[in-house]
Amino acid sequence: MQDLGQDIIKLEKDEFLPEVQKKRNENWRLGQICCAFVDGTTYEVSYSFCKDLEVVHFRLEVGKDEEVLSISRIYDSAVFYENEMHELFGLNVTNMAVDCQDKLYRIKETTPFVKKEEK
Amino acid sequence: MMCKIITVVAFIILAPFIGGLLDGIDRKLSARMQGRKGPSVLQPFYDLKKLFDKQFLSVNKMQLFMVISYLIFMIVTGAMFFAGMDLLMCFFVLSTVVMFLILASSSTHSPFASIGTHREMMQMMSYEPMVLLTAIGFYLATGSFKVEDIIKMDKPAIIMLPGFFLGFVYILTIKFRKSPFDLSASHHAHQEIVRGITVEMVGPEFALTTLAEWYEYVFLLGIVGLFFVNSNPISYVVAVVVAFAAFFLEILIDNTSARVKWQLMFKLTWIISLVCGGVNLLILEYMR
Amino acid sequence: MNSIHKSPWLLHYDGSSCNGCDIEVLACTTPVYDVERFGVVNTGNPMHADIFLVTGGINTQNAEVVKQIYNQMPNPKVVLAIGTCACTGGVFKECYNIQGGVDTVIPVDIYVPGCAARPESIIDGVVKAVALFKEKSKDGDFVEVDEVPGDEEAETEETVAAVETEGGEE
Amino acid sequence: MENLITVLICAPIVMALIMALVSNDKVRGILTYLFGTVIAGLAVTVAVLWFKKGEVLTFDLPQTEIWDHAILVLEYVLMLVIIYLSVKAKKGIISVLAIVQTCLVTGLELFGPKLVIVRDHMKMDWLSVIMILIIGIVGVGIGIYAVGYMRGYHVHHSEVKDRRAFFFSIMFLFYGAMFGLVTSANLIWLYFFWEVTSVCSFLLIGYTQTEEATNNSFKALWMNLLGGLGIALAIAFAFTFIGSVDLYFIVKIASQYGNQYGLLIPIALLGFAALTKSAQFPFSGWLLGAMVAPTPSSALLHSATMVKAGVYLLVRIAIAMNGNTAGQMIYLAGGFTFFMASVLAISQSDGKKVLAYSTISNLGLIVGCAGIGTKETIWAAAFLIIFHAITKSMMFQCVGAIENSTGSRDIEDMQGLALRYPKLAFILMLGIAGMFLAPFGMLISKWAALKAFVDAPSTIMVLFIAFGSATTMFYWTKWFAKILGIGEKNEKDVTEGNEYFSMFAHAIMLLIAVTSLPIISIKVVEPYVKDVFGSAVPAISESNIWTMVILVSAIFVIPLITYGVARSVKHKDVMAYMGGANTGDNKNFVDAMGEAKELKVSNWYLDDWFGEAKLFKPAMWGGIAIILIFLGIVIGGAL
Amino acid sequence: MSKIMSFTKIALKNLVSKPATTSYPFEPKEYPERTRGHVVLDDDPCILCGMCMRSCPPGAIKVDRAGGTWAINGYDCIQCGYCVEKCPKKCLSIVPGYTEPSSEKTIQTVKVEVPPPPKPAAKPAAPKPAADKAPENKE
Amino acid sequence: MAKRSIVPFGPQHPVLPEPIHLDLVLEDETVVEALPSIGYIHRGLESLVAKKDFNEMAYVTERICGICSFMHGMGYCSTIEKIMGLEVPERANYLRTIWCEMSRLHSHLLWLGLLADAFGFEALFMECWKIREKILDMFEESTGGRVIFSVNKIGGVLKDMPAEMLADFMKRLDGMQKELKKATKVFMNDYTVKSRLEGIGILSKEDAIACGAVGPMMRASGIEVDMRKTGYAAYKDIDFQVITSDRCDSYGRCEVRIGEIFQSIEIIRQAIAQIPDTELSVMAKGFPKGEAFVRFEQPRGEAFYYSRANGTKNLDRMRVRTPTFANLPSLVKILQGAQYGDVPLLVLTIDPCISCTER
Ligand code: SF4
Ligand code: SF4
Ligand code: SF4
Ligand code: SF4
Ligand code: SF4
Ligand code: SF4
Ligand code: SF4
Ligand code: SF4
Repeated sequence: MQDLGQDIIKLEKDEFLPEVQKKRNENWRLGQICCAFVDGTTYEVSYSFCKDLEVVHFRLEVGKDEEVLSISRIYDSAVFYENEMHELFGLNVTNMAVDCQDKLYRIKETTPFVKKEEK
Repeated sequence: MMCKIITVVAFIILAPFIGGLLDGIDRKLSARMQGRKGPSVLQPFYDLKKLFDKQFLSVNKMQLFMVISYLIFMIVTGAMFFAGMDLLMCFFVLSTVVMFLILASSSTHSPFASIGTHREMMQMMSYEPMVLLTAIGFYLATGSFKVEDIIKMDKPAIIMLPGFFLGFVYILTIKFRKSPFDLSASHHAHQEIVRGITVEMVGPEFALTTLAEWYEYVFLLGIVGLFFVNSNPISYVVAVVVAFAAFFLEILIDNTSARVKWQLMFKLTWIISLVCGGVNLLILEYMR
Repeated sequence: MNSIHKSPWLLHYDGSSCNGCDIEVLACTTPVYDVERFGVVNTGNPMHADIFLVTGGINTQNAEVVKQIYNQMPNPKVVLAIGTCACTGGVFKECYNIQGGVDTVIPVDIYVPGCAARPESIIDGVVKAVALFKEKSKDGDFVEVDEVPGDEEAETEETVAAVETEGGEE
Repeated sequence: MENLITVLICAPIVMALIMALVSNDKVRGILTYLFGTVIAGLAVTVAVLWFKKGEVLTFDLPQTEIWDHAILVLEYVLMLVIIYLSVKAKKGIISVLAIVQTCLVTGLELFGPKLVIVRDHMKMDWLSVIMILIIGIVGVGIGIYAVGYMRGYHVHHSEVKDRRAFFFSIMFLFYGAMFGLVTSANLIWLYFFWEVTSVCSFLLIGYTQTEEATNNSFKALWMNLLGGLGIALAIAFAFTFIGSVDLYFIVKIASQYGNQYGLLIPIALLGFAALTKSAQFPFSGWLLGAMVAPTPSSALLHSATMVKAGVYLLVRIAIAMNGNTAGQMIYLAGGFTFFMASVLAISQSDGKKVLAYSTISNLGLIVGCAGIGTKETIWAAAFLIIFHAITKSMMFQCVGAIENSTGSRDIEDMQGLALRYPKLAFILMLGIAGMFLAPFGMLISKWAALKAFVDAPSTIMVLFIAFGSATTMFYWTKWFAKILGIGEKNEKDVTEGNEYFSMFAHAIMLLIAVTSLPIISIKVVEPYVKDVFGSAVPAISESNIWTMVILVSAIFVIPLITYGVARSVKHKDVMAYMGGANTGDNKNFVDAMGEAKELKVSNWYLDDWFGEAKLFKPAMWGGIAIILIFLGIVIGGAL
Repeated sequence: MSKIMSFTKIALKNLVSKPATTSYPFEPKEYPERTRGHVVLDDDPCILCGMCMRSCPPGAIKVDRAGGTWAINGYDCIQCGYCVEKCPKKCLSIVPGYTEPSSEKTIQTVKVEVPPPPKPAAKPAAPKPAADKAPENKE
Repeated sequence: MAKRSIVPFGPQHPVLPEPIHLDLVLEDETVVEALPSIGYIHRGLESLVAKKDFNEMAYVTERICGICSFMHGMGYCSTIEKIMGLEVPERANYLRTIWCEMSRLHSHLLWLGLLADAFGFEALFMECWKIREKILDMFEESTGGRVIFSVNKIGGVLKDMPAEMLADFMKRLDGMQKELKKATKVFMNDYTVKSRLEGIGILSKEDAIACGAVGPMMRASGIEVDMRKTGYAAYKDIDFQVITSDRCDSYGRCEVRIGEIFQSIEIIRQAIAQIPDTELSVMAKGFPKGEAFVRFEQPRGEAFYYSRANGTKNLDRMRVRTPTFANLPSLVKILQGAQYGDVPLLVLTIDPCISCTER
């Protein structure tokens, strides 16, 4: 775990799911999941968890062809965020509880946030 | 006989105007109760004319045929009433009338019309007992089901039938499609079933339905008046005044309540029919 | 068609607006603006509507919906594009999922600009729309919109070509 | 007349024997038509001959002695049959009922005191004639329908053993028993025919020999045997206390002396027996269970035979129930059943089951009328019997035909039937309209009943009718609405000509009955009422009846005209409104995944409110309570 | 504590008092001074620098330096006022009064004469019409 | 013998001013399955960061939604302010607070009206919207817009509200409070209204957390979380209690929002009393570089703003997680087993704003 300031905590992929599970056990809410595609190579995925007024952000860095494990089996409400990331960014999220097959927004363009050539 | 024919003809010709005007007054008063200026009282007539002028689209031709039958039988019902015929028969024909409306709407296989249809049936099931009881009440009070005999009594029927009157005014809220029982064909746009039973009625078809509703207004208010009419000519004035008062009350109720769900409507209506109608009925039968 | 003059019933559909224009459309029906003064009824049902108010731009998904509603409305009918988004796509026109204004899918009769369009402006638009009914006849120009009109020129040609024969199964 | 009646009763029985031996399908068909025509002809002849005189006729059959003995023997045969069948099915306990009653009746007959008053065994009056016509025409119609139907049935249901010879045989036997039942004045004879119908219905219900069918048939058997026990007890009572087993005599003195000397007890017991046969709560279960049988048998049980035997008996004894506790028991049971069955019908989607509940409900109304026992109610009851028999028979046949063509009798599968099978849909719609719409016959009769109840006065019955009519309307309307919707055209109609013949014959009969209602009233029903009560008034004024008749024509003419108008109107076809999610036809919409999904529109069944799980038990207990309380009062009052 | 028809008082009060409805369009509406209706150009100070064009979020403004015109599509402008904020010459302002609804999306074009920086203007500029008074309508 | 119907609910449906679609599977009128689908409004405006500079984005974000437009502008500006380390002047903070609360007022009134409309109480809808117009007037007088205000900029606000204006507003709010008391009583006490709200759409405390509910939806399930308590803008100086309800049903949600209406007026009162006299904005120099999360409380609940800047005029990424997006799972939850007649009502009780959900 590496603190990036701004309460953003960088996690390695293997410590990720256990950490999330821990949050769930401690009754934290899932605040949001946000994906950003930076430098044409990596996805930065931020997971925010809230409890009362507190918030922590977990940060995963994912290579553009790598996979991320879904947390939708821990937090049901992650389904919407993860499908959105898949549809708009092309991020490979595996093991989603509900897979909308890129039909969440039903847009014409594929992965508009990541241009074809870049990907 | 002549007199009867004149009344019937007058009903057939005047009822749409009275009904439309009532509708206009309703819209005006509702608007004012909501702090708005509202449309002109003649607005319903403008609407009707417009609807007749519109292009006719149809999902299923069967619907138009049902709608026309609906209108004609509605007129027949009213005419029978104003001709002084048997009240119970009027009510029986009235339910046939509603049947046509239901068939018109259900013939389209449209999801919202379908839910509207079922709610209409539910409404019918809710108010029907009270409607029948009302006719029976008149019979017990006057010894006849015939409207022509009822109006020849020396005393207004209301003296004997206060419970029936209450019950009838109560179900008028359903029949007039007013909140809290405006379930099947919302006169206000923002309803979960869109326009419910009238959702697929386009232009002229919708105009015919509206026209039938106006006839129904007059017929139903006629029954409200019947509680007061007797051999005394002044009673006619009283009847008209009471009919208007009842109409105003319906508008007020409409504007001061939320639309309830059918479950509550059904429960309340049956309970009220049973209490108002049943108790009054019991008393009348014991008085005989 | 002067009868619509006094009884223009409208249908509002929210394309992909930000709600700003929608709530202004709705505000028009509420006490302060009360468009029912002019006989306007907010029907919510395309089959009953004369005027189609569209707010917001057109995106992939709602293009079909807008066309369908338009086709379901009986003639004569007019279309109002309410708000800058509906007129041109507005601030969102460069978004990947916005095709542009309402006129990219159905013919628009009146543009009501503004972000958000003011109730007064919407009232003006409706008044102008009502005036248009005089020119539109009942059966004459029934247009069934199937294809997304391409450029402006093609659009008019296509719509003329798509005039429907009337009369159902006769 | 004596001979004619003998033939009327015996001919079907002989035919039944012949049918049992015919195994060839063609021959059977021809024989059925032939025999059916003969029976119908006989029934009509009897009616016409009787009407020439137009007065009550009491007589004995030729060789009454032989008949008496034969019946005695046959009663034992019947008992043995029941014992054999029930033991075979490991339901031996049921045979106890049969043994007790048979021994009771035969014992009294053989060793009991001598009867004081002995009269003729047979009697014919207007009511008998109505019943004969119903059995002869409606019943035979069903038989003709059955020829085609059973052929189709065995094609679809290859798992069911083909026992058609047996089936037709029982059917003919049924006719004979029914003819006997409605002409007997001697309670013992009546009791015998009654038992025969019970056994016949038991055999018909168990036709398919599936487990369900067997269970249901035994349910029908024990309930009807319980009714038989009621008659047996009534006979025993009449034997020992009144000294007569003449039904008319018992009724007459009971109506004169009321509950003195315990005269009401046989009446109450007969009433109780009738309740079981006409499937009133708590005995409705058997009729519902009877649905497992092939459609013709349901139609037969529901319209012309069986259940009508119950109400027939009630109408017979009605005058003795006017204004006493026996009457109260009957009309409460009837009113309660009318209401509860119509409520329960709402939750049903199986077409036949809806019809079954509707039958129970309508019978409830007739039972209620009989229980009140005034002139007006009897007038209404007579018409209810007529209209119900014709309409129900027609509807059962129609649903059966629909099931053969579409493979389902579920109401939900009848979406758009009017376009798919216009002829069947027409029949069905006519039936439905006939069941509850103004101005058809059932409604006129119901109206008369309502008025009679108000005059009676019986607040509780008025309330039952007012509320029950509302629920009736609900279940019919939704069915009606389903038929008229949009549907796929051009499906294959496998209904055979003979089925259509029977159905259209019924339809025509229904229309004739409705339009000639005033004539029937004057010529048949009013004389009957006058005969029983000494004077007669139709329950609704003649002018109203005529208005109704005019309305009936209107209800056909106006839609015809408007249909013409509607057809000629210029219109444009559009899609139904689906919130902009229509995919281009009226059947699919764009679903949450962006794909086409089929739209489904189903009726409401309100299980949470009116489901069998919720209401059937209470209805049973309600029925039991009414019967126990009032039987107690009647018997207690006499002691 | 449930009541039925508890809205009655308000409804009846509304019924007898004056409705809240404005009389627009029969009487003109008076707008507060801050109302953002539409953008006007005072063409005098404008230097056709194009800053407004570049900053406008929907791209409603077209500045044609060569042609000497400044044009705004009133049907595209979202009245955000960013151009007003960004104009170096403060020659834009946003004033009450919305662009009228119409059946055409007209673009208002204003001819702007910019004195060529190297030499003084050849001709003295005639009095320019204000943008909203005499717009040149172009599709 | 219940039979199923499948009904497409929306996207064009009069009871929902915004397009969403539900596949409803019904038995009679009972919802046995509800599948929501969105995307009818999806524009993809987050991608505009690549085309508009970070200052222009303030105007784009305002138009994420026309209901709490102000808060969107403010939320976005705060992320940039945070990245650039700008100290927003106090007066601007107070003005923002006042406008925020006015937004909440108008939004909650709008919601109350629509709720009334959803349960078929037209007069009550009209009453709420009639009162709401007064706030819109105040908005127009202070910002020049009725629904979109364009007064936020990075580093502060663009327009001031002079003392006389504030005093005048306060007076009007006091008047409004009286009218509101009468109108909201109807929501809380009327028999027919209560029959539509009580016990409808139960979301237990545990479910609320599991579904990630936010805002009044969450507070009506008895969870005391309100981002205003984190003290952004001027909330740090304001004294207020978080309003919650333990009813967990639609009535509770209505109760919470009605409570917040009066609370908003109180907050405005406090803010006007304490507002300091400072500059309205600070200049932002250069281009932002870095990333920031900001959370704040919109009328519909907690919203997240995230910006990632790379030192050019265009941001790398800007993201909004709006409250409705977070409340969708709760909606799916409460729709199960509901009555068809309650569907619009339940959709409304999360106070949906699809426009911001889909962006
Ligand atoms: S439906 Fe909602 S609340 Fe229920 S488990 Fe799923 S996400 Fe959680
Ligand atoms: S024009 Fe403006 S207010 Fe209207 S929808 Fe578009 S962005 Fe929203
Ligand atoms: S300096 Fe530029 S903007 Fe100012 S008046 Fe001269 S030309 Fe116009
Ligand atoms: S209006 Fe201002 S910003 Fe625009 S071109 Fe002229 S001077 Fe430049
Ligand atoms: S001074 Fe301003 S307007 Fe001129 S070029 Fe520079 S940025 Fe553009
Ligand atoms: S106000 Fe905004 S949208 Fe309008 S022209 Fe200026 S910058 Fe462009
Ligand atoms: S936010 Fe959505 S639900 Fe609320 S009023 Fe606007 S469009 Fe309707
Ligand atoms: S939550 Fe909805 S209403 Fe609030 S600002 Fe966002 S978009 Fe607007």
